Amino acid sequence: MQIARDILTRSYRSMRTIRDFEERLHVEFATGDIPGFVHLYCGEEASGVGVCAHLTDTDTIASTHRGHGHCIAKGVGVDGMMAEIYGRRSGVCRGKGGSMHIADLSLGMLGANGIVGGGPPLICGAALSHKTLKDGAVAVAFYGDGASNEGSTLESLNLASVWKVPAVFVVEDNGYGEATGASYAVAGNQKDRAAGFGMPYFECDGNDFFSVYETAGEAIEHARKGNGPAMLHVHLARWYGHFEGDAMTYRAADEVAKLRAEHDCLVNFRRKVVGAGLLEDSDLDTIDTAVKDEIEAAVVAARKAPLPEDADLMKDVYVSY
Amino acid sequence: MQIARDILTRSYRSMRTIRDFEERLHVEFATGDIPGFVHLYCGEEASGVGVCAHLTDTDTIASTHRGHGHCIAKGVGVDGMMAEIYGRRSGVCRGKGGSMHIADLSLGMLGANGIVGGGPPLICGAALSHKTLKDGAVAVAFYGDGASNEGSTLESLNLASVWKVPAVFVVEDNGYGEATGASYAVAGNQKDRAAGFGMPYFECDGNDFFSVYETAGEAIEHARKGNGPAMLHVHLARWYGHFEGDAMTYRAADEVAKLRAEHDCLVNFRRKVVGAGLLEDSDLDTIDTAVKDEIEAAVVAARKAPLPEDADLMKDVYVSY
Amino acid sequence: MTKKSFRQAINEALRQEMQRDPRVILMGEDVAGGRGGTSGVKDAWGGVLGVTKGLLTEFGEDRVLDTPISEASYIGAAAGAAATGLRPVAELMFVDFVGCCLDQIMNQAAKFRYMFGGKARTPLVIRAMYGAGFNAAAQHSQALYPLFTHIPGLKVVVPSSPYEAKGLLIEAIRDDDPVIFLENKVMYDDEEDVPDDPYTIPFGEANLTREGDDVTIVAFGRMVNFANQAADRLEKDGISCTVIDPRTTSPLDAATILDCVNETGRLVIVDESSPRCNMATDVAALVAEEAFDALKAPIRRVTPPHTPVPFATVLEKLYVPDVEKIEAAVRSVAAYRVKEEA
Amino acid sequence: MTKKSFRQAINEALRQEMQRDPRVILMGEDVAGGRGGTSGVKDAWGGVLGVTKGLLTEFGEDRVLDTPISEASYIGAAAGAAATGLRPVAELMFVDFVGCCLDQIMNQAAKFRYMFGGKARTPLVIRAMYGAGFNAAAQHSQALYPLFTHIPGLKVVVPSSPYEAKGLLIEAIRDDDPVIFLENKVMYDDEEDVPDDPYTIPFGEANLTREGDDVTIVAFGRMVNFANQAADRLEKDGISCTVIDPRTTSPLDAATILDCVNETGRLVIVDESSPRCNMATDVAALVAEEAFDALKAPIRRVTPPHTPVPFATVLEKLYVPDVEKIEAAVRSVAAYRVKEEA
Ligand SMILES: Cc1ncc(C[n+]2csc(CCOP(=O)(O)OP(=O)(O)O)c2C)c(N)n1
Ligand SMILES: Cc1ncc(C[n+]2csc(CCOP(=O)(O)OP(=O)(O)O)c2C)c(N)n1
Ligand SMILES: [Mg+2]
Ligand SMILES: [Mg+2]
Repeated sequence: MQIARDILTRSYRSMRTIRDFEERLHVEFATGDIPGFVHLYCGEEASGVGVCAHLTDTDTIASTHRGHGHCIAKGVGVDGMMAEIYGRRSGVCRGKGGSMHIADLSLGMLGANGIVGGGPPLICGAALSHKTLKDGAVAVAFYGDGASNEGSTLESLNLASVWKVPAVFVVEDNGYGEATGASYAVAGNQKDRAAGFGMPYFECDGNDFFSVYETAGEAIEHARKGNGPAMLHVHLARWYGHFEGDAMTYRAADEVAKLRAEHDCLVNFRRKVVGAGLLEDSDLDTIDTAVKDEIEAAVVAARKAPLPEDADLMKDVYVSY
Repeated sequence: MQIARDILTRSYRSMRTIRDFEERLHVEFATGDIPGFVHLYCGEEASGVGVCAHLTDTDTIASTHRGHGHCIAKGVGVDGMMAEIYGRRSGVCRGKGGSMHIADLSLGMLGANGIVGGGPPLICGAALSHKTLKDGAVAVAFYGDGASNEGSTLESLNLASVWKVPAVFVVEDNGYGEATGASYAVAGNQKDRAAGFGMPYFECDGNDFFSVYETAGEAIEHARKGNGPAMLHVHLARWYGHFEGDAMTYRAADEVAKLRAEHDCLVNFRRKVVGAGLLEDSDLDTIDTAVKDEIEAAVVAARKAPLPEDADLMKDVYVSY
Repeated sequence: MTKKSFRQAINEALRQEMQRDPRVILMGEDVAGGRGGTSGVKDAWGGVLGVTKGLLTEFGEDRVLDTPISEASYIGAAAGAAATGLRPVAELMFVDFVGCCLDQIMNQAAKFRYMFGGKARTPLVIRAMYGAGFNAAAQHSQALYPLFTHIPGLKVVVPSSPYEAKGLLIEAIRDDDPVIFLENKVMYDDEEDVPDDPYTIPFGEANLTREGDDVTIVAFGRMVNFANQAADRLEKDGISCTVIDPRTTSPLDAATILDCVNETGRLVIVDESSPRCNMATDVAALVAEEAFDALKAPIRRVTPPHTPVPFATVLEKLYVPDVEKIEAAVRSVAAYRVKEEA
Repeated sequence: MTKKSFRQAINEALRQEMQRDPRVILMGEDVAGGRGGTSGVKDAWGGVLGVTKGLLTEFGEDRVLDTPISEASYIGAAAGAAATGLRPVAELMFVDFVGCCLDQIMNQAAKFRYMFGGKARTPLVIRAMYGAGFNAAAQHSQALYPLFTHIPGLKVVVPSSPYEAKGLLIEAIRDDDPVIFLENKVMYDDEEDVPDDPYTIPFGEANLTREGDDVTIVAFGRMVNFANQAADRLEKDGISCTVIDPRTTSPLDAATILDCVNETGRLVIVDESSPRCNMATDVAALVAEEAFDALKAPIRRVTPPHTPVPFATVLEKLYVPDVEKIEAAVRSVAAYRVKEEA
């Protein structure tokens, strides 16, 4: 493992932040104080973080309805995110977007997206911007196994190849689209789809940060070097329901318990880096504590933050009208 | 070649009818008397006919903007078609559809289609009808290389596989979508796409009726037997521009002349069947003459046929309203 | 006659029609749920908000079809199946997703019959949820019935209560044209008495939920309830309202609307959809053309502003028309006197 | 100042803006044409009707991008590129194809800024052909601007002449919001004097193509010309008309329309789009609410009927509003006397 220490600590912190953010949201959602739909990324942290570890603010990502993890991995602050999810004026979208629409274009985060398959076309365009503006950046579309069946996603694979733009298509395959298994809904397979649209296919274990980090590095390098797009297929699992409130009757009773016990990317990470002598347990403990405080503070602040003002309703529909 | 004589004569007649219909339209269009857009199928006859030779009126097909050939191959009469193209009340759609919308549901012809990629979803549904109603029929979507990049087409491949319906997806690959070559617009390839969506791939030479007939037979049998959908990739070429009026500056000067000289499916057919002693030249000549008269009569009748009446404008928007 | 929720009324309509006619099938994303899942539980969801629950169990996987997430293909498939012998009821989940499949609705299903010279029948129903009030934000809260109403060849139903929903959905399923059936997601738990037996409510026949002399209110879907509440309050101040629920925006019962406006001379239209080119403008234009002489006051429209739907509760509340806004609009037209009279 | 066709005016606007700003790029199906062809000829088409001809030659393949036939992906790509530093002009060819990419327009581009709390700019132009009169039948002849007008976050331009087209398109390209720019395909060969230098025409400012005392006519796109022709004829019979070309349906210059109706008291609206929830209803509702006192006659709308566009010439001619129908509508409102006055 040839990974710089600061990447390791940053990535762990990022994964831990996502985990705590999501676990806390799960608790807070149950209080009834969080409005709207909330889709948790818990369990999938290594994917977003392993990919984004290769990106800077110049690079662009587009996310999904399950977007909190990608946002945090791309550097969006948890204070602004939490406030947004609570519908506060201090939210990163001023309370007008909510969980499904968190975005920060200054960080290259082109938005969570309430529309399945909404992101891949946008990423073709962001990649085109990077190519045209010659800024050396890449654009990454995260999308789920379910989204891999949307026409907009499939068209985008072809378009990115035809244009030979620096795009990476990251299929986060958690085996479900809502309550339907990928084994039912995804005919064929992602590998042949990549070939069918003329791009290389990479595959990795999404429970293992190092597997993601390494493979994503290759896929992103391929794109960044001007060789056109690549597909990265990440195998992972979500630990909660499709959205908060989902009783998950379609999953085996012990499925999530097993995942938590055996495939926790944070536990995996700790075992590996401590085992290899790259970081100490205490380094990670320090991060854990810091993150815990950060999330607590974010929730407290969000709950206290002022609500949007009436005049906000009519603001920002247009730049000018 | 194990093909019954009546299939041979019927198929030859069908191909000849398409050829003459289209060559005549080319001439008539130039007079300015034919309104709207006209896309000629000339040169591609063996595909529609080779596929439809395996179908009965119970089976369903969906066609494209280049639909005349499929209509004729599925049994739609040239009188009604010609009148339709001339915008007459005796047209198969009463003059309200025109070239791009010829349909006859009583013959299982679900319509030409002005929307690229419009047909494949419909065929998923027709195939579902056949499966649900257990009528033993199959549904066939014809579409072009250009249409193979539309999201609706790609989604349909997946949906048909997931539902395991008796659908056949026939990619008529003439190498162009309008003025753009498939070598530019189609990344990857159809074969991997078929695999990517979980269905078997068949391939044939669209200039050769027998190649199409045989391969289409296998693909259709696969579907008809309840094994789910199949893809049939037909390599062929169009002899005229994308639509009438296209100067085809994007094609090499001698491209079409060569096709006409060396890859004429009618000439190929004649050579093979006569060579193999299956039919006599005179059999085919008789058909040629009969078709010539039929097309002439269709044009004469269409030109004389009455126009739609004012009241037709408001008719048939709804069954009831 | 039993108390049933909006959800139950729809479920019952589907069930009874599926019992009656084997050609009626359902399809959509997770209309059953559980396919490919590890628990083996079938019918795990029965729709994202439980509306189709139980139908898989009763009718089996051949008639309740879960689909991949690919609206263009399965809505198109529903159209294709409708044109070839089935009577599909396809669920689009949120109507906002029409952006992924509009072609199959607008250019295929809606136009078959006309383009084909009358030779097609497309008995297709597309069910979808609409409306704000769920904090579901800009991409999951739109109303969009004006889009469908604009398109010739479609029929559009916006039921206002459980009773209405059942009768109109059965009618939709038996209808031979493509029908868009829109369910306000905030109303699923609303209850009222609904007959147990199947019944139909014809399209294009408005329902007068109350009759009055002073002001006509035309309201759609959930807004009918708000209009009635406003009318209750206004009654106390001596302003008596007719409230019209057109039930279907296409066909629209123009005659009833015109009759009522000819009586009251004053009109308020309440429409939850975005304000430009919507049903409020549609009805206003109808009346300004065909009942002009009867009009004694400007035609007032109560609609959301021309903005996407905001997420935060405070903003969303401001966004959706409510009883207060309707009341204020009615008062203003009731108090209006044309200059000549003044 | 030279005579230029509608086609040339649009081409020139594109060329001049591409010269001015390297971030302006074009994309669409066959906007150049010839890629992957066997002749090696580039710019083989320059758009299906030749509107973008020559731009590839001048600006190269990095700025004039042909796309596969996949509207959702490339219209979405245009939105994504716009949000990340470019100023794309995407061509949808026929506006009817919006059914294949509405989501990327309606739920993505149009809503970014609002959903993201004002933190996005999406300087995107989508050009598309609209309108009947080409025998292009039901799937290639729609107008559809009401759909776009209905959607908050979009601006919608419907130019009525070559001069208007050039100035409005340059404005659209320089605008920081998503703009739908609709070109009536029947008008490409229309000619008039158009300045050679770049100029802009602001959005939301209507153009009065003529002023009169008796009747206000509001017309859109190609219908402006028909309205002017009708006004010419009516003038001879002593009926003088104001003709308003709003230029943009969103934003709409409500003030000018209301001012004119306040003067004339009579209004006819001419709209080539399907009649339900269209611009004719939109303007009628505006006036019936805000200029009610001034109205001396019913508001008449001249629109096609509620049917898909038919193919045959005889039927298509009946379908599209024409000078005669406008004239008749104006005469009827001019002759109208309210009962009290009668
Ligand atoms: C176009 C569209 N169709 C359907 C939905 C409803 N929906 C939201 S998330 C989801 C499942 C997505 O599955 P997947 O892509 O695998 O992502 P995951 O939820 O597993 O992360 C569905 C069907 C939607 N939001 N947009
Ligand atoms: C959705 C849509 N996009 C674009 C078009 C315009 N168009 C008509 S035919 C065509 C080319 C189709 O190419 P292909 O599928 O290869 O069929 P071919 O014309 O070669 O038979 C295009 C782009 C259309 N009709 N519909
Ligand atoms: Mg998934
Ligand atoms: Mg082709």
